[in-house]
Amino acid sequence: MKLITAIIKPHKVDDVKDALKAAGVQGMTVAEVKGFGRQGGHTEVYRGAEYVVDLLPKVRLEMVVGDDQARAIAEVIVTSAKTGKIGDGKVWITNVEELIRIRTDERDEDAV
Amino acid sequence: MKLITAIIKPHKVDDVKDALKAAGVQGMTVAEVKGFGRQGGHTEVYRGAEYVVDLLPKVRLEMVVGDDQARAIAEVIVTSAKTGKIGDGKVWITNVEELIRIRTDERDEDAV
Amino acid sequence: MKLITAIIKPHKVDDVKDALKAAGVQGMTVAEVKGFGRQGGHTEVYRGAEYVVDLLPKVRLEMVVGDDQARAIAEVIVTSAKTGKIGDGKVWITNVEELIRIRTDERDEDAV
Amino acid sequence: MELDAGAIAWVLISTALVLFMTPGLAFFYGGMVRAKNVLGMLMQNFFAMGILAVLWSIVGFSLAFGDWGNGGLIGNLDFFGMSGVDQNPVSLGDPEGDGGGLALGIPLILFCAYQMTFAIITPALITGATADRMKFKAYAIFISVWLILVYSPVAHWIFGGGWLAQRGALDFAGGAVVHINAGAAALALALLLGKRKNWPEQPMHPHSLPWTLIGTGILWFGWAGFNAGSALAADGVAAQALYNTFVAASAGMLGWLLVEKIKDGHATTLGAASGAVAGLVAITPCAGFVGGLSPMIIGAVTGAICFLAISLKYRFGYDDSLDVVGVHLVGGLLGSVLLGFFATTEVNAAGKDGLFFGGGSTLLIEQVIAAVVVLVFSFVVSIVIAKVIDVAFGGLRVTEEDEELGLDLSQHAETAYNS
Amino acid sequence: MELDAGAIAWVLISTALVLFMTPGLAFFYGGMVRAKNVLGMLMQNFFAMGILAVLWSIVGFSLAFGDWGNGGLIGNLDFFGMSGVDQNPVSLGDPEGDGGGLALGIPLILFCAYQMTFAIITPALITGATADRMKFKAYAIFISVWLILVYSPVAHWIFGGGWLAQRGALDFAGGAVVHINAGAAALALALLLGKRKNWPEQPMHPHSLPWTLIGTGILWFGWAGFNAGSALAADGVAAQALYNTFVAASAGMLGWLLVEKIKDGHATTLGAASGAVAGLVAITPCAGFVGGLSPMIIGAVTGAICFLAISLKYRFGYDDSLDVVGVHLVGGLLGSVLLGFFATTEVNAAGKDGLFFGGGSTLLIEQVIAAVVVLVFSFVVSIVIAKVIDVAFGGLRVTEEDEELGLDLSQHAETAYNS
Amino acid sequence: MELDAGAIAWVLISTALVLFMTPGLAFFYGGMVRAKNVLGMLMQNFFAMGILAVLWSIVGFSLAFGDWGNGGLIGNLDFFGMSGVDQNPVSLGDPEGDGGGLALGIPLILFCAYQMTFAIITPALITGATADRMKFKAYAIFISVWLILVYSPVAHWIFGGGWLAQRGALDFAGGAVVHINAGAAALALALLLGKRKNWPEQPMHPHSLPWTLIGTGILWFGWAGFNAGSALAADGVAAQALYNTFVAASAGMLGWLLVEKIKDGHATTLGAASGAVAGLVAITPCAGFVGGLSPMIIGAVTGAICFLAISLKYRFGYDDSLDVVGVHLVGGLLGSVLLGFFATTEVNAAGKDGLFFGGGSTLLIEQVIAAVVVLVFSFVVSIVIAKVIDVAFGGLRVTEEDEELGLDLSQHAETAYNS
Ligand SMILES: Nc1ncnc2c1ncn2[C@@H]1O[C@H](COP(=O)(O)OP(=O)(O)O)[C@@H](O)[C@H]1O
Ligand SMILES: Nc1ncnc2c1ncn2[C@@H]1O[C@H](COP(=O)(O)OP(=O)(O)O)[C@@H](O)[C@H]1O
Ligand SMILES: Nc1ncnc2c1ncn2[C@@H]1O[C@H](COP(=O)(O)OP(=O)(O)O)[C@@H](O)[C@H]1O
Repeated sequence: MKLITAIIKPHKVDDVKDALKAAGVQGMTVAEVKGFGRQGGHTEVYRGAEYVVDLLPKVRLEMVVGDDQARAIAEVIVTSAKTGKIGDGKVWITNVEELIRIRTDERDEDAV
Repeated sequence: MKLITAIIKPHKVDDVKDALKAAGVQGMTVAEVKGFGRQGGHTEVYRGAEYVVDLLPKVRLEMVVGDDQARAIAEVIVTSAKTGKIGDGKVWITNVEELIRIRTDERDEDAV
Repeated sequence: MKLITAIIKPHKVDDVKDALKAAGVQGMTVAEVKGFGRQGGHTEVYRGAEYVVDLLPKVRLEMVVGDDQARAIAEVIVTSAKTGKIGDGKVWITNVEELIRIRTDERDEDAV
Repeated sequence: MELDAGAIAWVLISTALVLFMTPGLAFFYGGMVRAKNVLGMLMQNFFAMGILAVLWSIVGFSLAFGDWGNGGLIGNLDFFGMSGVDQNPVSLGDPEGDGGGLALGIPLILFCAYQMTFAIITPALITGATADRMKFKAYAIFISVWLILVYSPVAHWIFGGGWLAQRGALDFAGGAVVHINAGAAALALALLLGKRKNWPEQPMHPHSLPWTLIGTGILWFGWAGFNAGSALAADGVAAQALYNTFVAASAGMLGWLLVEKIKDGHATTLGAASGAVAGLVAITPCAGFVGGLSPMIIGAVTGAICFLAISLKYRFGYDDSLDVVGVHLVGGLLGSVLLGFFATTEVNAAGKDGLFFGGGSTLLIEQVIAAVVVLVFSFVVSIVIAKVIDVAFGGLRVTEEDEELGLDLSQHAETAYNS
Repeated sequence: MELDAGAIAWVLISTALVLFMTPGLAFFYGGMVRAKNVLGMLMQNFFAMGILAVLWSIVGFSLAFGDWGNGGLIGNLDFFGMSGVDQNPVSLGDPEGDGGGLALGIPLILFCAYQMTFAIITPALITGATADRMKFKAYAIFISVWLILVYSPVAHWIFGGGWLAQRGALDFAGGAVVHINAGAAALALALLLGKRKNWPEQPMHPHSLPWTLIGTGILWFGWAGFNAGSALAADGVAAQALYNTFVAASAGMLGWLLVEKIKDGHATTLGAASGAVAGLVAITPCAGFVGGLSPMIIGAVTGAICFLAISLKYRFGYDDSLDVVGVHLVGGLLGSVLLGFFATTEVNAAGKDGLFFGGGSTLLIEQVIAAVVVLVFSFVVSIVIAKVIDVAFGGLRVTEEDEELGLDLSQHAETAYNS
Repeated sequence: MELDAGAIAWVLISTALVLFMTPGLAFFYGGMVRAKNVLGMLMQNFFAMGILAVLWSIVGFSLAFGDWGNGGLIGNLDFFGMSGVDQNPVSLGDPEGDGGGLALGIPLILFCAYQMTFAIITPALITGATADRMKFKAYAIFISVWLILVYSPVAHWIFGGGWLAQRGALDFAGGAVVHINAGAAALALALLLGKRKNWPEQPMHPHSLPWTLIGTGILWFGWAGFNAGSALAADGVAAQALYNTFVAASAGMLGWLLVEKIKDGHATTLGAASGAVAGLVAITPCAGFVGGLSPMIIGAVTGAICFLAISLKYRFGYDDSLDVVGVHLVGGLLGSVLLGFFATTEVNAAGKDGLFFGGGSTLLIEQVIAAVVVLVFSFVVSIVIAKVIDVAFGGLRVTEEDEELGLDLSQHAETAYNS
C-alpha cells in the first residue's frame, strides 16, 4: 500500500473530497496545518508593529491506498485541488508496509 | 526503525496511551484531526439549512519505534483502541531511515 | 526524495524556520501537536481535583527534500532546535516515492 | 417640565444599555461568520460606534429633532454642532401650546445621547446582510451617508413628531425607525453585493456559536434600555415596556423553536437566540402600548413567522447572510402591524386602541402606511447611495482573493485567533 | 404608597441585571464543560429564559404572590394570565391593616417582572449538576414542572409573606428560595441521573476557563441587581446591600483561594471565580440585614468551606458535575444560618437581631428551620418529578452514544466551534 | 443634604458598572496576550477585585476620605474597619461651613462602595505592563501595598479635598488619580521587570482579538458609570458627563484609526479598540467640566497622539507589553492638561474656566502641577515598593522556564483552552 499525503488550500477541501469520493476513496484523515512556501505571506499589524506572517492556513490530507491506485488517486487530488495560483500545495507518496483496521483486525489491502 | 501512525477515536486516547506506556513506549506525538470514512457523518442544522458533516473528530498518534517492536506495538494500539463499532480507525507502519534526538544528537535506535 | 519530519518545541519555530530558510529550504508544512515523552508533564488542578497532564505542546514540521540534501537539512533542524533541555524533540527521515506540485504538475526534485 | 432625578437615572443607564447593544450585536453576528471574517464583522460594528456618534452629534441629531414637529422631510440645523444642546429639560416643539411637542424631565443633552445610541445601532444592524464581502471603506462611507440621508429623516418623521407621527402612526422604540429601516437597507445591499462566493453550495457554519449566544445575552439585556428607556421616564409605562420586552423575547424563542423542532427535528441553540431576537424586534414598536398577554402573543407569532421567513432567501436567491431581512425586516413589519391590533390606551393613555381593543382599523391602517413608507424609502435611497459609492469610490465588494483570504487579513491586516 | 421614580429606576435596571445573570450563568457553567457539550449547557440556560418567563407570567407569579400572606402551601390564581398585574403601586396583602402586607413605590407589573428573573435563574442553577448527560426534552419538562411545584410554593412561603416568613425567617434575596432550593434539586437530579461516563477516572477539564471567567464577571455585576434590587427601593438598605454583596464576593474569593493554596499548592483562576460565587451565594439572604465587617466574614467563611465542600462528591460518589451542591446548596445553607448570627436591626429596621447582635437564638432557629424545610421539600419533590418524567417521557438521560458524541450534536444538531 | 432616590439609583448602578469594568479590563488585556498567559492575566484582574475590596474596606477608604479636606499627605483612620460608614447621607468635611466639604444625596456606604470600585480598577490597570512575566505572589503583594501607599494618598489629595484639590486642580473622575497614577506605576514595573523573553524580536500576537473587543465593549459601557457616576447625582452634569464620555470614545477611535491608516496602511480592529479606550481615558478628568464639541476634540487628539505614543517603547526599549504607558499615562496626561484649555463653568458651575473659555492659565498650571506630582509620586513609590518585594519576597519575575511554559500553568496550574 501507499500513503498519499497532500497539502492543499483550505477552500478546496470540499472539491477534493468530492472528487476522491467519486474516485472510490473510502477513507482519509484531514488536519488543519500551516504552510510555508513560495506563496510568501502577508503582513499583520498590531498597534503599529508590523509582522510578516509567512505561515498560511493549509489543509493536510492523508490516505492509505492500494499500490495500484496510488498514482491515479494522486492525479485526482492534483486535478481537483488545482487553482493554478501559487500556493496550491504538494502531493507526495510514500510506501506503507502494513495497514490494520482497528475495528476488525483486517490487514493491508482489506483494511483500506 | 518504523513509524507507526494510528487514527483513533478521541475518547480512546487515554486508554491507548496507558497501554502504550505499559508496553514500554516512551514517546509519541499526538494531533487532533478529522476523519472521513465508512462511519458516515451526522447532520447539522443552522437556521433551517441542513448540512451533512462527514468529517468526524479523530486523534492521530505517531511514534517511531525499533524495527522489532513495531508489530507488537501496533497490536497494542489495535487492542486498546478497539470499541468494535464503526469508525475505530486505522494503524499503519512505514519505514524510517534515520531518527535523531535533537537534545543529544543520538541516532536511530538510541534516539527512540 | 526524502520526507523529514521534526517535532520541536513551540518557541523554537522561528529559529528553525530562519535556519531552514538560510539553508535554502523553500517549503514546509507546520502543525500544532502534543507530545508525550521523557519530559514528563505537569499537574493541573481544577476545583481540588489534580490531573497529571503528560501531553505537552509541540510543533511538527514536515518537508520533502531532495535525497542529497536530507541529512544536511536534518542537521540544520537539530542545531537550530536544540536547547539542550529535555523535551527538545525528534527528527526522522523517510523515503518519498513521488512528489507532485499541484499548481504545475511538476514532479519529484522539480516539485520540491 | 422640571428635571426629574428618577427619570434621569433611568435614561442615563438606558443610554449606556443601548450603547452596549452594539458590541452585543457585533458578537451576535461575529459568532455566525467564519473565523477568517470575525474581525471584519466586529470592526464594522465598533466602527459604527465611532463614526456615527460623531456625525450624529454634528448634524444627525439636528436633522432628526431640530424643528420638532415640522411635517416636512427633515428637521433643521438649529442643533448643528451641538449648539444649544444643553442641560435644560427637553422642551421641543410647542409642548404647552396647540401644536404639540415633547416635554421631558430629562436634560436635552441626555436625550441627544440616548438617541445617539439608536443612530449607532440602526446602521450597524445592516452588517449582518453584507457579511464577509463588503469593503471596509465602502461600508464606512455607506453608513455615514445613510445616517444623514435615511436614518435622520425617518427618525424625524416618527420620533421627531413629523408627518407619520402626525398622521397617527405609533412606534414606541423603533419598529419602523430602526428595524424596518435597517432591514430594507440590508435587503438593498444584499441584492447589490451579490452572493458570497460558493453560497449556498458550500456550508458556511457559524465559527463560534458561544459568541452568538453571548451577543444574544447582551442584546436581550440592553433591550431593556432600548424599549423601557423609550418611555423617557421612570414610570408605569417604562415598567410595562420592560415586562413586555422580556416576555416577548421569551415567547419569540418558544415560537421559533416550536416550528423549528417540527420542521427540522431539532431545537437549536442558534434557533433559541434567533427567536429571542425576533421577539425583541417585534415588541420594539409595541413595548409601551400593549398589555396583558399581548406581548407574549406578539413575540410567539413573530418567532414562528421569522423562522419561516429566513428560508425566503433560498427561494429568491439573495444572500442575506445572517438574516437581517428575515429577522429585522420581517420582525419589524410584524411588530408594527400587530400593534394595530393589540394597542390599548389602558396601558398608555398617550397611545391608541387597536382593532382588538375597540379602536377600529384606524391605527392599523396608519401602521401599515408607516411601515410601507419607511420600507420603500429606505430601500430606494439605500440602493442609490450604494450605487454611487460603487461607481465613485472603487466598488462595494472586495476582490475574490480578498474574500477567500477573509476580511480580517485583507481589510484589517489582523487574524482573530493565535496561539 | 405612591410610585417613586427613583425606586422605579433602580428596580427597572435591577430587573435587567438579574435577567442578564442567566446568560452569565450559562457561560460560567459552559466554560467548565467539554467543548462537545457547551451548546447543550448554553441552550439549557437560554431555554430557561424562554419557557420560564412565559410560565411565570401565566401562572407562577400568581401562585407565589396571589393571596399575599396566606399561610398555606401556595398562593392563588388571582393574577392568572397576568390579570390585574397593572401599573399601580404594589399593594399586596393588607399593608395598612394588621394582617401585614407589601406596599412598594413601584408598579405591580415591575414587581412581577423582577420576580420573573428570579424564577428564571433558580431552575437554571440546576443545570450545573446535570451537565453533559441530561436529555434536552427531559430537562425542558423538568424545569417547567419544577417552577410550578417547587419554586412557586417556596417563593410564596418566604417572599410571598407565607408561613416561613410569618414564623420569622429572613431571606433578603433568596438564600433559601433560590440557592438552597436549586441546590437540593441539583443533588436530587445528580443522584438520579448517575455519573457521567468515565467520571471521575478520566479528567474532564473545563474547555474554556475564559468563558467561565466572563460568566463570573456577569454574575458578579448582575448580583448587584439581585441583592440590592431586593430592597425594592433606592434607599439606604439598597446601598448597604450593594456594598455587602460586592465585599462578600471579594472575601469569598480570598477564603477559597487561601484554603486552596494551602491544600493544593496553587491559587487557581477557577478557584477565584468559584470563591467569588460562593461569597455571593452566602450574602444573598443576608444582604440587607447585616453591616460593618459582617459581610466580609460571611463571605470569607463561606468561600473557605465551599472549597472543602466540593470534595464531598468524591467521597460520596455522586457526580455533581459543576458543584451546584458544593457551592449553591452549601453556600445557601451557610448564608441562611450565618444570618442568624450576624443580622442587626441597626442596618435594617425591618430586619431582626441575630445571636451576635443581642437577638438571642430566636432568629437562628427560624433560619435553620426554613433552610431545612426548603431543602427537604425541594429534594423530595424534585425526585418525584424526575422519576415521573423518567417513566412517562422516555428517560432522563441521553444514550451512551449520544453522551460520547456530545450534547451539542446529539441534542441540537450543532457544533460550537468551526473554522 | 437628604437622601435622593434618583441619585441613589444612579450611583447604585454606577457602582455596579465600574465593578464590571475590571472583568472588562481583564478581557481587554487577556485577548492581547498569548494563549498560555491568558489565565494569568484574567487572574490578576479578578484577584484585584478580591483583595483590594477587602483592603479598601478595612483601611483604604479611611485613608483616602477620613478627615476630608485635610491638606496633608493622607486622611485618617476614622473609618477604619468600616466604622461609621453608615446609611446616612454623605457629609464629609464641613459642607455647611467655610472649610468646604462634601455633601451628597447618597448614603456614605454607597459612596464607599462606589469609590471601592475605583480602588480596584486602578491597580488592575497596571497588569497590562507586567504581562506574561510577573510572579503572581509578587503581584498580589505589590497591588496590596500600592493601594495603601500610593492610591489612597493620591485619592485623598484630589478626591478627598486634599492639597491638590485645594490648590485648584480639577479631576472629574480620575484622570490623575486613576490613569496617570496607574500609568506611572506601570512604567516603573515595566522598567524593573525587564523585557519579556524574545521581545521585540519575536512577534507576540494577541491570541484572541475577540476577547479584546468584548473587553472594550464592557469598558465602554462601564465607563458610563465611571464618569457620569462621578457626578454622584442624577442631574444635568451627569447627563453631560455621559454624553461627553461616549462621544470622546468615538472620537478617540477615529483619531487613532486615521493616523494608523495613514502610517500603517490599515485601520485595525485593535486600533479601533485602543483608540476608543484612549478617548475614554482622556475624557475621564474632563467629563463633567467640558461641553459642546470639546469632548470630541479631546477624544480625537488623544486617540491620534496615543497611537504615536505607543511606539515610544520601541524607541526607549522598555517592554510596556500592552501599552499602559502609551494609553493610560499619556492619555491621562493629555486629558488632565487639555482640561486646562477646555473647562467651562457654563457646563458645571462647580468647575472652572480654562484657557479657551476665558479662564486664563490658572487652571492649566494647576492641571500640569497635579499631573506631574501624581506621576512622580506614583513612579517613585512604585519603584521602592517593587524593589522591596524583589529583595524581601523572592523576586518579581518568574523563572525563564516558567515564562516559557506560560503563567497559566506555572502560576495557576491550569490551561485556558481544552477540547
Ligand atoms: N518541500 C515541501 N515539503 C512539505 N510541504 C511543502 C513543501 N513545499 C511546500 N509545501 C507546502 O505546500 C504549500 C504550498 O507551497 P508553495 O511553495 O507556497 O506554493 P506551490 O505549491 O504553488 O509551489 C506550502 O504552504 C506548504 O504547506
Ligand atoms: N484509507 C485511509 N487512509 C487514512 N485514514 C483513513 C483511511 N480510512 C479511514 N481512515 C481514518 O480512519 C477513520 C475511521 O475509518 P472508518 O472507515 O470510518 O471506520 P473503520 O475504521 O471502522 O472502518 C476515518 O475517520 C479516518 O480518519
Ligand atoms: N518515539 C517517538 N516517536 C514520535 N515522537 C516522539 C517519540 N519520542 C518523543 N517524541 C516526541 O518528541 C517530544 C520530546 O521527547 P522527550 O522524550 O520528551 O524528550 P527528548 O526528545 O529530549 O528525549 C515528545 O514530546 C514527542 O512529541
